[in-house]
Amino acid sequence: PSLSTKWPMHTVCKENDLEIYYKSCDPVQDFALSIDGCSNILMNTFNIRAALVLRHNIKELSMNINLILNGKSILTYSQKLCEPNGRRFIFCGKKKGEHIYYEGPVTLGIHEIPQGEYTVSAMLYNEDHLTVACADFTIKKE
Amino acid sequence: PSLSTKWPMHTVCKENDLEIYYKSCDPVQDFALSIDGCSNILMNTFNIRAALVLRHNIKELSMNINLILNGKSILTYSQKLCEPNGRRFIFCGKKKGEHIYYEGPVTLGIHEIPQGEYTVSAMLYNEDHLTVACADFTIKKE
Amino acid sequence: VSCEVSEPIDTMCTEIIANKSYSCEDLGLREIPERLPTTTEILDFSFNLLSSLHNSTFSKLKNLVYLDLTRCQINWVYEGAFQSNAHLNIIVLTGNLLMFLADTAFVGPQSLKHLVLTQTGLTNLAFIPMQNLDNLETFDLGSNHISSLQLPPSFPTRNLKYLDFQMNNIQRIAAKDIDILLQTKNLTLILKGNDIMHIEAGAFQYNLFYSLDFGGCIDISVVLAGMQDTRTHTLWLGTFEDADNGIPINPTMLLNLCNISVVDISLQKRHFLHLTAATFQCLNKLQRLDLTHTYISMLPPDISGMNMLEELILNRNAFKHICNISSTAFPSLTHLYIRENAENLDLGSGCLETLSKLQHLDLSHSYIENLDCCSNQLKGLSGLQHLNLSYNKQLQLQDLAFKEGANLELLDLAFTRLHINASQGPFRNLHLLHVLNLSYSYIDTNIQHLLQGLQNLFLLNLRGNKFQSGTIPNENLFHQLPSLEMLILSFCDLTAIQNQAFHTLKKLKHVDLSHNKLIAFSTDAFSNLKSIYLNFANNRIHIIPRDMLTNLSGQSIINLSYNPLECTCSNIGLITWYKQNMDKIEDPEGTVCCEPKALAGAKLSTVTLPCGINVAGIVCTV
Amino acid sequence: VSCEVSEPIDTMCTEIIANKSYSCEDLGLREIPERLPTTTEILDFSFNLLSSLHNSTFSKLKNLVYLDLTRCQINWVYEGAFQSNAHLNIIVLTGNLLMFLADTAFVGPQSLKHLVLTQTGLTNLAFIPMQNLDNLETFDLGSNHISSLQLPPSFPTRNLKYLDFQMNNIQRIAAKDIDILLQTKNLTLILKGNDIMHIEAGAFQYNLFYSLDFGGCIDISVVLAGMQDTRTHTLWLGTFEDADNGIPINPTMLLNLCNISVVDISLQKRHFLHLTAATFQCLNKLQRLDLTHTYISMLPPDISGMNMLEELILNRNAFKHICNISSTAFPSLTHLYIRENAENLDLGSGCLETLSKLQHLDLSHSYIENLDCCSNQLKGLSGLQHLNLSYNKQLQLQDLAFKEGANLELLDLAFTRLHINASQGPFRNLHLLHVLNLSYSYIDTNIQHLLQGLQNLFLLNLRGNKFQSGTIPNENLFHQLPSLEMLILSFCDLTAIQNQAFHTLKKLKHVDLSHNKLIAFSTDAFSNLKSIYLNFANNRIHIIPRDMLTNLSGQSIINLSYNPLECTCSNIGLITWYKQNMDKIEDPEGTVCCEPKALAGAKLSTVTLPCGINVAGIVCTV
Ligand SMILES: [Cu+2]
Repeated sequence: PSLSTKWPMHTVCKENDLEIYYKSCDPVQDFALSIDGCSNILMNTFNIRAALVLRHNIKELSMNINLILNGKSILTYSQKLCEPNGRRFIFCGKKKGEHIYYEGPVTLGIHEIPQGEYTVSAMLYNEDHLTVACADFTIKKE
Repeated sequence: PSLSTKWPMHTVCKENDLEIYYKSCDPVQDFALSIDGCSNILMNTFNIRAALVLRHNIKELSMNINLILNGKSILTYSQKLCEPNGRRFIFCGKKKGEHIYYEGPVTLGIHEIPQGEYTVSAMLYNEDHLTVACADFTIKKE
Repeated sequence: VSCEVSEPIDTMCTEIIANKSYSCEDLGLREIPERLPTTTEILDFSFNLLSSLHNSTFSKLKNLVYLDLTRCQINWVYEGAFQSNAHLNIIVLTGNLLMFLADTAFVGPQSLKHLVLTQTGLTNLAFIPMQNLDNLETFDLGSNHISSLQLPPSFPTRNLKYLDFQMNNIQRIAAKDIDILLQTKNLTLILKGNDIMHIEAGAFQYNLFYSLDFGGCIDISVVLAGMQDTRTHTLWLGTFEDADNGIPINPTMLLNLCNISVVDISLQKRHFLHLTAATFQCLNKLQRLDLTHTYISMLPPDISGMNMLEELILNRNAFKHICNISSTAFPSLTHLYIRENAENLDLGSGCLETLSKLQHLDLSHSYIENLDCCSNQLKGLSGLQHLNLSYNKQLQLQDLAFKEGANLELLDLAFTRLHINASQGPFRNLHLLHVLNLSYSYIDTNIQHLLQGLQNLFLLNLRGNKFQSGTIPNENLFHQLPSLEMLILSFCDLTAIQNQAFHTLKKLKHVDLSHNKLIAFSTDAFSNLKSIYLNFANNRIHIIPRDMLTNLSGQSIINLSYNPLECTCSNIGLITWYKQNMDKIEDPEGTVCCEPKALAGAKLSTVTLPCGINVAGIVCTV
Repeated sequence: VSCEVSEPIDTMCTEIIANKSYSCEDLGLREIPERLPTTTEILDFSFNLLSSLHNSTFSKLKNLVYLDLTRCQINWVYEGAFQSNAHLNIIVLTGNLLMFLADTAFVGPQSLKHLVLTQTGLTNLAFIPMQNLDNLETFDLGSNHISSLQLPPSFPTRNLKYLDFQMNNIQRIAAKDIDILLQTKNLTLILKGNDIMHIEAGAFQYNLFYSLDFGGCIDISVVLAGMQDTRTHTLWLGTFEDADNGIPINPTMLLNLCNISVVDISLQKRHFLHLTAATFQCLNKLQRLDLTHTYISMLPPDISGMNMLEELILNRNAFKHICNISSTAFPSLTHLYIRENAENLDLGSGCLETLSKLQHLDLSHSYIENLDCCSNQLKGLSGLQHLNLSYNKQLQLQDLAFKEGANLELLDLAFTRLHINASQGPFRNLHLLHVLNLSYSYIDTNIQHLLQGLQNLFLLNLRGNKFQSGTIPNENLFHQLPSLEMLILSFCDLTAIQNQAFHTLKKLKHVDLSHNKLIAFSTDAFSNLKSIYLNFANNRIHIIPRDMLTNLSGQSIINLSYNPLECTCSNIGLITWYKQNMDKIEDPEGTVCCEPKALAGAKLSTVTLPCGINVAGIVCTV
């Protein structure tokens, strides 16, 4: 996770037993994300809004998610979202400068959020391994 | 005509025997105008592009055109373009901050441009007599 | 001597009302200035550079009621941007290209009433979080790229009165898209400038609107088909000079109006194919019909059943003769407008005779030329209150020119060349006339009986008329106006006013003498100097003796701007009085010194002259 | 001692190629910097603040070829903005909300080839002045709000090869709107993300396209009906995970394909209703068919006539058994992809036997688990060149596991757990194998004969595999690889490498040992140090004696970043050499001091140590 203090800490939710914050770890831009009701995260699908401006072309786009507990990465998940011959999403192939917006349902398939405080680091990068988006989430669950 | 040097002199056309320049006389913004071929001005209709951002609401909008020769106003023409009960144009009633764009034919009904060098001062103002747009045209005809 | 003229160049916000209202418009600001007091209620922050709004952006301005953020390059509105602003009523976000609105973007205000999202690049209603918008009264969504009117279940309806979707991309409206609007009452819904191609039958059924605006739509039969069983006060179906002409109207297209409850329709700038009585058969219940610029030169004489019509607007058409409007078909008219007629309008004789209820008649800008005006032409209009004949060619006013005009309250003859052909006052029977506009009418101001009989005249506008030798003599045409309160004599080329000129006008309160050639400012000519307004702007006054000023009471206002005022000791009387009576001055910005050269352009209020105590002392002891 | 770590904070543009190419990205600039040389050809000026472009804005940069103005808040482009830039080829205006383009906005360049107007708020093509666009080869108009494809007569066609209208609002296409496209040849036309609802019959008739992209459209029968008698190489009819699913495909919907000349079709993410042989009846002439994520678990066995199909993509479907793809129906296949299958894919036995021409087979990410691999499963595939079995569950490799793989050039087994069940080398018949990826395959690195017979192996990736006691011994499995040039051993938990470990690999040029636990940097293990690339990043190296470095020739590159390097006099050998050989260093930004604390984080190149001339002197005389 980056140590940048350039971008503010954003509150995704702050409910009785669950708090989620995030901070952009992209040196050049903040990250915009909003969830419609935090408790819905445990539902099969919940609604989010997310937006970003591309700083690089995304002919290829990959996602890397890291679960970090006490500073140690304990789980890594990565996935290719776009390839020249596999444009899974309509935004695949978009170019530097384009605004990408998603508003709609997301399915995480999580049915329980483990107790404790931990960090989920999410990063999107392109074919040249340049950062497209980066956010570190802090999750506190009682 | 204003003496402001804040905005650049724009060239509308520069042809053999006809030159038209303009300069915004609005203290807060430049004015955008373009004519598709200057010689067409003498046609019944010719095509223009014009754009501006409203700095004030235009519940009412009036136009004032002044023909100035040797510093003396020799012809004045004014017309109401918008009134609350007479919305002649679709942009009538637009509010501060809105971008207005027109691209299409204009009919001036001029069939001859008099020789010499003179100034046409055009101004749009609203119900409170606040300037909505202002431009001084310099016309040189051989 | 501090005679410096300093233009205050300043990037500070302007205080409109101390501690309450501030304008920071167009100052290139990148954040809310720290110096704004926390008590600020009204903030115009338009045309600055904010880029993103956070929960800290407005957190100090806890009392904000009105916030104008027009064109601040705002792209990102993060969670809780207004969470500290409980009293916020109005948020204006016009012209910001919004890229993100967090779900809680508008959470915070207890009663957000007006939200303006005009030209914010919206393509989809779902982009707007509906949290905490329940109290909205007006919702402006105009000039976006919304292509579907699908209103979500959370759409605010409780207090909604005004919903503006003008100039979006809405082409089809399905019943289920808008069924939530059934929960509103007396809503004004603006769909102007959308290219409506289909409305589901019954989509607006059972709705009760105040006004529905489909201005600029291509095919009004699509709209009317979709509006069956709808109730609305106003239905705007016209189009515009800068919009598509649309499909011409034939009589069958209007048949669907029979099943719509509406009292006010505009068909501005529509073309009619076969304009016959049949065209009007479903317009029976109308109280107001606007046919501005509909390319008509004749209304069918056999129209029937239009007994409820009170207001008929026929502006910008091409009637050759006023009889061609077939006025007998509209017996209940109270208001009739035939402005800006494209042809020379012949007033005929008695063409409007049957309109006994007519109160307002506007015939301005219609190339009217009449050598025998106007009793025959206006025969039968004994209830007329407002008559506008301004901006016509010329009228020859006969004796008792408005014979049946005993109820006239307003008569506008401005910019129409008048020839007075009457041995007695042409207006002398207009006992109730309140306002008479004769500006630029080229009247002969030597006719002493011109204004005879106007015993209730309140306002007389003579702007742009000339007086013999540029002088208003003591004996003049104003003597017969005992009720006159306002008198406009600007642009009259006046060089002098005699001492007793307005002495008989005991009620005179507002006199505009601006744009003349007067060289003297004098208060002598007015009989009553309690709370008078005197405009002497744009004259040729150099010096004003102090005793001309001292008798102006505390309520009076004078305007001396754009006169070649001298800032020398010869004018110390004016200058001293001026600085002590700034509350009586209109346009102090324009009230500047002309002489001496060193002080040219300096505001009078900033000038201090070294004329010695004795001069001031003398004045003070007067 | 200058040990300061200074981050150069600088608002200057970066020089990419001296006097030719500069990047000024995101520097908050409000004008083109004066300092840019007039010889500049390539300028990246993205993410600055220009607001308006005038004829003076770029007038000094007369040699500009490429100009990137992405997201510069440009609203106004006035007359002749590029009039001084005769050589300009490419203008990128992505993300500027254009409010005005003067008629001569693009006049100036002699041969403007690429114009990018993506996301510029366009609603109408008429907004774009077509003057001087005749030479355009690519024209990007994506992500705007254009609702009509009406191409004006002046639309550039002469050299046009790529026309992008993706994600606009185009719903209907009339023949006359696009008839000017008949003048183009081999055009790629992107209409992806438009909600196409109608195409006039014959609208694209006689056109010759290279590629047509209707991705994400709702109803592909509308597209196919409009495409009758069209010729195109590629037709993209798929949809996306973040787009509407669209109307499911039934066999009759595809009948219109019989009148379209096309060789490559994608139907990604479409649903098929009744997938039968009839569905394929108009797909006869296809050479490539992409059925990615089409929710299929079985291809009909009675498909006939698909003799020309060379490439079949079945990724992201749900086949239980590979026999279910009915491979006999596609006898000419050279490429077959069954990646990311949602079910455990059973490879069966001989299911692909008839595919004698198959060259590329991708079965990765498909939950394959096989205890007796792989000769039976791949029976008959003697032409196979590339085989991808990576990211599967586990495979038990038998002796001569790829019996008919004599032509294999690339074998990818990464992230698939391998059990070697062979007394001799399982790969020993793969004489042509060029690339072998065994990363994270948990192989037993003690099996000395594992890589037996791979005499042409160029690249071996062993990333993430473990070696006994963390050591690569002198006697190891690499000895049988005479052609090896690249070896990846990162993330192998290595603590030591024996002195002769790689001595038999005479051609080795690229070794990645990063992310291990090595404490020593040694060049001894490599037989050839001419132009070698050695990556020792992310290890545990503290000190490097200078004599380990001096035998690296001028072409070599080493990476020492993220090691706990000591910046003390005990390491002066490294530090001195380092500064003299910066051209041999990869990632100098990450090559920093760890000790002493005072220098922690300082870049090695910036450190100067006071170790006395004698030390440096000694080193220099070696
Ligand atoms: Cu190779």
